[in-house]
Amino acid sequence: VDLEITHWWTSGGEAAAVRALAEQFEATSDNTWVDGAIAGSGGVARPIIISRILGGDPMAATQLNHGQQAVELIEAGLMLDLTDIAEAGDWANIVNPPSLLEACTVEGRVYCVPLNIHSPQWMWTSLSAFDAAGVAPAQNWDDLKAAAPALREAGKQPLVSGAQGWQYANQFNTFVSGLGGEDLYYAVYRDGDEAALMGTEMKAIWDEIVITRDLMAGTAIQDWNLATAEVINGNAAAQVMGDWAQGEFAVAGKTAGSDYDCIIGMGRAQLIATAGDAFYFPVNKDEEVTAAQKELAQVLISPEAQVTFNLKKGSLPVRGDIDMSTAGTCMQKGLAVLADGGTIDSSDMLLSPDAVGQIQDMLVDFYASDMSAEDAQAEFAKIVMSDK
Amino acid sequence: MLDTVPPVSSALDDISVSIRDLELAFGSVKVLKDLNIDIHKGEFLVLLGASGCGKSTLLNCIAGLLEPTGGQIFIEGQNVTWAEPSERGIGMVFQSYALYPQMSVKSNLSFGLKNAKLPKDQIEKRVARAAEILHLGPLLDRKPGALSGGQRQRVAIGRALVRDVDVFLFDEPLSNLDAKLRAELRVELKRLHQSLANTMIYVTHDQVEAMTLADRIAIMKGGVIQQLAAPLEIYNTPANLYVAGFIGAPPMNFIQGALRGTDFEGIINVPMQGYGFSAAPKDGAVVFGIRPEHVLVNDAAASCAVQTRVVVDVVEPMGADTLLWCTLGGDEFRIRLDGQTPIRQGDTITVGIDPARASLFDKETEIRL
Amino acid sequence: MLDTVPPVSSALDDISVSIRDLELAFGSVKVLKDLNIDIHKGEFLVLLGASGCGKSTLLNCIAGLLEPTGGQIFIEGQNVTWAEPSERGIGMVFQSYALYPQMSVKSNLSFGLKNAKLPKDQIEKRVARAAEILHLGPLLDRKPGALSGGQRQRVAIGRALVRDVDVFLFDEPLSNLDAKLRAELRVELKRLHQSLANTMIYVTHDQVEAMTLADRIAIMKGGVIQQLAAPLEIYNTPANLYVAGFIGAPPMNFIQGALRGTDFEGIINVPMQGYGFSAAPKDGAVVFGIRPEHVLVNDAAASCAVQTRVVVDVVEPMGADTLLWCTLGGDEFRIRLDGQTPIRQGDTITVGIDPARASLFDKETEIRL
Amino acid sequence: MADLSVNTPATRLLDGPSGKRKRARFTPKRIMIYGALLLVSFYYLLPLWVMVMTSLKGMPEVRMGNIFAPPVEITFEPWVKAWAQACTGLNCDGLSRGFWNSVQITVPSVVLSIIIASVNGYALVNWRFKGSEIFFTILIFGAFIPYQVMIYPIVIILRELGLMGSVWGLVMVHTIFGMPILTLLFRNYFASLPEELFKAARVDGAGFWRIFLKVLVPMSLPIFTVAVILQLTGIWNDFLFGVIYTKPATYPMTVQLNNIVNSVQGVKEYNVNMAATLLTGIVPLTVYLISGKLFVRGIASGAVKG
Amino acid sequence: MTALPDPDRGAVRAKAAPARRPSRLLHNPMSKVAAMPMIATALVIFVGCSLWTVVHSFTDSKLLPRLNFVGFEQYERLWSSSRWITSVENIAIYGVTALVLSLVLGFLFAALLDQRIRAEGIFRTIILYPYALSFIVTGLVWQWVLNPDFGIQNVVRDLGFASFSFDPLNNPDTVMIALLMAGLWQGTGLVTVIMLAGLRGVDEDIWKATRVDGIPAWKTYLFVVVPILRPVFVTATVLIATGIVKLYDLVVALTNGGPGSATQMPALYVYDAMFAKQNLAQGFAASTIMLLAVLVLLIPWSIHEFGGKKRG
Ligand SMILES: Nc1ncnc2c1ncn2[C@@H]1O[C@H](COP(=O)(O)OP(=O)(O)OP(=O)(O)O)[C@@H](O)[C@H]1O
Ligand SMILES: Nc1ncnc2c1ncn2[C@@H]1O[C@H](COP(=O)(O)OP(=O)(O)OP(=O)(O)O)[C@@H](O)[C@H]1O
Ligand SMILES: [Mg+2]
Ligand SMILES: [Mg+2]
Repeated sequence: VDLEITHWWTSGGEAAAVRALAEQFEATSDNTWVDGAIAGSGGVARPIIISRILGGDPMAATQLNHGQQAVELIEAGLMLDLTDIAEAGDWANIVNPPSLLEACTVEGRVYCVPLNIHSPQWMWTSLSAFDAAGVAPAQNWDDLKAAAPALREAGKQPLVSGAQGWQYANQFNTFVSGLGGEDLYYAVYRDGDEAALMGTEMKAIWDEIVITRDLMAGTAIQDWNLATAEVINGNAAAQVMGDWAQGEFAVAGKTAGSDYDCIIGMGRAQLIATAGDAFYFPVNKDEEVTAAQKELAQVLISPEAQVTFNLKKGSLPVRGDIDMSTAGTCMQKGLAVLADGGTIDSSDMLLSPDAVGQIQDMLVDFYASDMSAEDAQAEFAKIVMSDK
Repeated sequence: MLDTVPPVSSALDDISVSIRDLELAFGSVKVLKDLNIDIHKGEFLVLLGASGCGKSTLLNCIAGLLEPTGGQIFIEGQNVTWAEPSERGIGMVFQSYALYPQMSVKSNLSFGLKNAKLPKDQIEKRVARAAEILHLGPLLDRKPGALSGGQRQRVAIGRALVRDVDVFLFDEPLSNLDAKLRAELRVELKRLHQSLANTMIYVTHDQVEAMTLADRIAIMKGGVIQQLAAPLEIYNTPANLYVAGFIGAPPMNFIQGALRGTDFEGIINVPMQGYGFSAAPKDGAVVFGIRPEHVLVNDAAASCAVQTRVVVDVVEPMGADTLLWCTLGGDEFRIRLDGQTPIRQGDTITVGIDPARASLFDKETEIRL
Repeated sequence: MLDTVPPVSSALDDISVSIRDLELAFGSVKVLKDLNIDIHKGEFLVLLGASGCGKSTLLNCIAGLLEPTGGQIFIEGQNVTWAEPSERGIGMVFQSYALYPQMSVKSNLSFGLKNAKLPKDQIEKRVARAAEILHLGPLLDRKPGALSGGQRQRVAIGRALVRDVDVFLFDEPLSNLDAKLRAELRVELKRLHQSLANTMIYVTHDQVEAMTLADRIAIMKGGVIQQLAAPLEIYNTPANLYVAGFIGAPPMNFIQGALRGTDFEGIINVPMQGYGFSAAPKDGAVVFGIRPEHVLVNDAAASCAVQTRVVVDVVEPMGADTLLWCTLGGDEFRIRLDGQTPIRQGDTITVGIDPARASLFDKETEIRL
Repeated sequence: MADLSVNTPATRLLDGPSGKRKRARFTPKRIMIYGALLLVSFYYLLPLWVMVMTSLKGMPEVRMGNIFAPPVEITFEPWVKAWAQACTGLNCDGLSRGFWNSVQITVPSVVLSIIIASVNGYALVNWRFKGSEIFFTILIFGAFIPYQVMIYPIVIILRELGLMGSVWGLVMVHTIFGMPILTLLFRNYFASLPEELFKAARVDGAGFWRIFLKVLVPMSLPIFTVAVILQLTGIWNDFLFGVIYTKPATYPMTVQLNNIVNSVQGVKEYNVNMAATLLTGIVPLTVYLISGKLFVRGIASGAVKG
Repeated sequence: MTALPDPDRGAVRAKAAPARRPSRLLHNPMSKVAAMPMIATALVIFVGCSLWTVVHSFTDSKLLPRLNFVGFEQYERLWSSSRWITSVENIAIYGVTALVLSLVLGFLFAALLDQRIRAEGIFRTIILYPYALSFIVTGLVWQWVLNPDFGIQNVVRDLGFASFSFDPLNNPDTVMIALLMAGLWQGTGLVTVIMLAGLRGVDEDIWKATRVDGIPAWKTYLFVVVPILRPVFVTATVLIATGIVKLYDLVVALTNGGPGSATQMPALYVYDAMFAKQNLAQGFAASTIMLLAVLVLLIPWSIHEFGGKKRG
């Protein structure tokens, strides 16, 4: 059976990872993987995916981010129930951290296959930039702040980011989890606790965010990978970006440790979010397709697929029982944190997409203006609280 | 004007087109009002009137291209008020010719017949006949774009002709042509009518066409027929002031005044003995009308009972005749002389008027006395 | 008229517009060929000719809107061959009026003056004068769209008038109007010319306009002037066959034949004793021409030297006169009678011809004998 | 016959200018006009120049250099890659697949939308019925509605019609969204044709369709040209509908283009992107180049008489 | 010639016509059948979908439309969103500038092309060809041309003007210029062609009249020709305005709303709300406002244009 699979993994590393999945799938069954890649990130792909599902002509499987995105589709009965194969495959025990499976579970039924873990809480630093400035490479946020004047002196940008809401938000979340720790993180994102949101701890974080605005001043970049390129070629010292940035370093032939470094949680709390990509299987009337869909689900979570896919993509696997010794330094760091249980839920899971969008908009405003820490804090608190 | 409507059944024997109480309004604007005309078989009726008086509208109603809001239309005894244009047995010729530009002359002629699903040989025969009558033979394969104005007009007539209908409708068919061609085609049309003997209804605002072509002329104004009569009758005894002023070029001279007994009194006084009053004359304000060509000048005026002197403002020599534009009592007074004259601008001339050729109208009702 | 070539200075004294050896070609098509005219101050010259003969082209050359390919143009003694239109001291009135549609009448009149940076009070004065002459007073604030055809035409004339120029150029200014309005405006134009005494050059293809308005008419054909003379001279003694056939409606009757001595021999034989030959008559093929209104009928024909009988095909009563369409020797023969006549279609009538009013043309050169 | 103009003076020329005015070939005014046009052309051609030049360069040269400079070493590699090799996800057949899909989508969409819009215009002008103008007004308002608003409701409508995902569903969508402007064009054009022609055909007994097909359509070439051009470029260039209402197997060329351009595999291959861009634009560009004058004439007859 | 008696005389005439007025609805049934697609589109798509949108803007629909009414909540949020307000400001700025510039430049180019120039066809094609390209293409090319490291800025710097700076894409203050450069590049051609067609339709005599009156060409264009071309301007304005209201593709392709929110547009906001934030109702509320704005702008105009006017 031909299975059409939509996703927006079109960059070099991503495409290679998908190819691995496809090969795996086609090798283990006599089904065909019909690739329906849509370039241009979830913003372009998501309406297409949803329209197709709503329009009664769905693809066989589709990438969707973990989180609340799919809940309504599930509630509307448009997604295939995978509970039987999940139970058969004992997913409840092999998926680590368990929150990933929980995100796929609605009212006790499993509707998606977690595929990997995105860990956005990374800071990538350019060793050559610090070298040029004559300071020791930063190991945490305070180092970076301290090195900033010297970096400026040497004509290096202390911190870069593409001027897009999601990049700002990603950086902000990293500050909350890294500087604030797990408790504050959950108090803010999960509980929407007013005391925490308006408290001094958050105020302190916002003060740091105001400093990032200064450190980032002077860049005019939109795309994250172009920002990463600045770090790669040593024009900028640091960028806060998810683990997918590692792919760019790899493509550029850089090695972790000698050319660049990767730091989790701004060098403080070693926490990584466990949001990731998952595959959903829209309900299909064709029995054969349904069977094939289930086969695909099993392949996706199989150890072989997990290893090859995640190695290629640079993300973390969703099961703890596999051998990832071939992974690079940075991924090893991530795996270690994962093994330590240093996981938090992604803010995307804790907030509605709507609130996520609003926070992004608000941060765009923040970076484009000279909004004060107090105002930003209040604004942010308002958005989060109204989402609860 | 028609006063009575003959009973339908018997009246229709000799009647080709009968229009009864016709009314048409565009929105709230009544364009045709309670119109009644009976047109005889083989008659050439001309609808004449100023622009916007409703001539085309009436013609379109007869053709079925506009839906009347009231009244009925009979053609050859059939009530066709709601019939499709093609089912009424009419052919129509338009001012702009309205030839189908992408079809050859032949296809233009046969289009209607093909629509009616006539057999091929029939179509051929009819087209050939129309081509012969209208001398279109050598043009049959040309497109309208490659024809002169007169030829196009003939094709347009041909298109009506092939349909072999009882009634021909013409909407100002000659007004796009130059003067010379117009005169020629006018005569051709007249000849055509004489040979075909169909009923023809012809709209124009050119009075020369109306006078020369018509068996009867219907003069319209504001959607109402003012007079329906033979051309010379209209010319000689116009039914009201409007008709009198409308027919004749240059128009009739009017002199305001009053009737006292049978005498007209105004800037000139005219005893109206020879005048054929339609009713016993009553005293009151009247308008005296005399056509420019019925005014006699100088020597010729000597024999006239009524004479006066006027100064010539403008002389218009036209070769075959000459127009004099004078002033009489502050109003323009026009005189038309045959041939060429030595009278010059600024001359003072004696003019004479023959009461028998004049017209008198009630000042208020504007109706001919 | 000038026959000799006086020196420049004096030659142009009485001349308003002088056109010398004018030539104009569009690409390889010569539209005007070696044209020469002198137009006197205050003269009303009409350019008359069939469509496409180059009338508008000539007028545009005079106005400076087209550049001649050869020759010169003088206006009021100035060589303006290369001058800008606005510097030539001309005003022009166009067939389509060419009013500035979104400006009020007043702005239409004053736009050119404002542009010439005339002082405000000057502009006011000139506009007021033009408005008075043309009775535009109440219309000054309207847009052209809210005017009738005749009013628009008057505004167009006004626009030329305010420019206070020596020469007015008119390009068929009346041809978009209906017959009645045309006649009225014609007279108004004539009066305007009489009161202003500017030079006027007027293009038309309507011979009635030409006859009535012109001091002299220039009849053009194919870019060449056929005859330039006073209207009645052209009417009575057309210089060639083309002019003879062009002027007069219905056109002159032509009879083919030969001249033997002073006698015309054809389907009828006419001794041409009273005829004013322009040169000693020579035997040869000629065309005999007689105007429809110079043909006498029945009783009136009795006194004529030449008589023949014809059958009437079509009778066209027009009120003031009547046209008879007959056949003589296979050709159409037209007769125009004054007033109304009892003659009917199919009657055989006696027609008489007065040789003194006829014209004779050489068959080959087509020139009047 | 010139000798007949006896009254005119004998041929002679006087002093002063005569004949054609001798002008400098380039007056300051002409120079300014051409200068302005050249400047404008420069601005308009610049992007095209950049596209063509870049598409003919190898990647190293692109990265080094001046985008406006012509290639030192011409290579057609990017064109080949854009057409047949560029990858999106697992599909590495470049634009070639999208081309035929685009043709298959564009042809029926253009034909159907023009048929419907021309019939609309014809009915609106010649067969008015109660309310016809109201529907037309709604259509014109519809031209202003942002497409995004319509995406979901139309998904639902297509689902109910069972057309979701098929080419015909997309054809329907294009027909619907092309309708306002096209109907306006056709309505204006038909209104400018003489009404008497329509009347003559009715007297000749032709019905609704015969009048349309035999009389009006043959004389409407200019406006049909305009409609074809507008629709062809509009539909060919469409991305939003093409991606939402079809499947990967039938994605039009623009979707492939988007995929190629937005799939950053390592480095952005600008030269391939430019080649892909040019390839996508070739069809509408060709249409414009060929139709030239007809387009202007058609616009004059359909659009100008608002 | 006398008419030959024809055996088929009257054959064209059909059966007896009805004596009574037929029903209006059944009159010319074909025309109504033919108009069905238009009626359906107008009612179902344009009216129906718009109403559907308006109704759902009062709900709390998230990913899927549902009828859980929440009053004006979405609108309150909409108008308290600084991004939306920025979008409205941006579209106002862009809309007015683009409309005015399109009309002015279009007319200017048309006037230039109307000067009896050689190679008019070539110039016309050059100005028109970008219209044949999609917005994706336009955005890509201009991104490329305006790229500070490769594009104009770099070239000018290489020429020796080292301090030259032209980087509109990354500067929130000037990014609108980039958007206009690309937008006008793409759209002015059509306006030019429309204007040119209009100019060609202006009565030759008007031109002659102004020459006789001695009016300079620029004044004639401004005071005489522009007023004559009013219908042309209306057509062009409608075309441009529909493009502006829907302005989406170009922004996405060129700036994606950035830098910051400097080129956020309502259509972008709608799209993001519906598909990225998955708050359909919010998107619907924003679309409703857009619809409302269009209506407010359009209704007076359409009454003015179509009201009372008959044929043509
Ligand atoms: N479709 C229409 N809607 C509204 N009014 C109309 C319509 N058609 C004609 N009229 C009006 O009806 C009146 C009569 O028009 P009609 O065309 O019959 O005049 P006409 O006598 O043929 O004039 P003309 O000699 O100019 O052709 C005019 O006042 C005109 O304005
Ligand atoms: N711009 C042009 N290019 C080429 N030929 C032209 C041009 N303008 C006019 N002509 C030709 O020149 C000849 C004379 O044209 P012109 O307009 O002067 O005629 P006209 O006497 O004014 O005719 P009408 O009575 O129809 O106005 C015609 O044969 C016409 O085809
Ligand atoms: Mg009429
Ligand atoms: Mg002319």
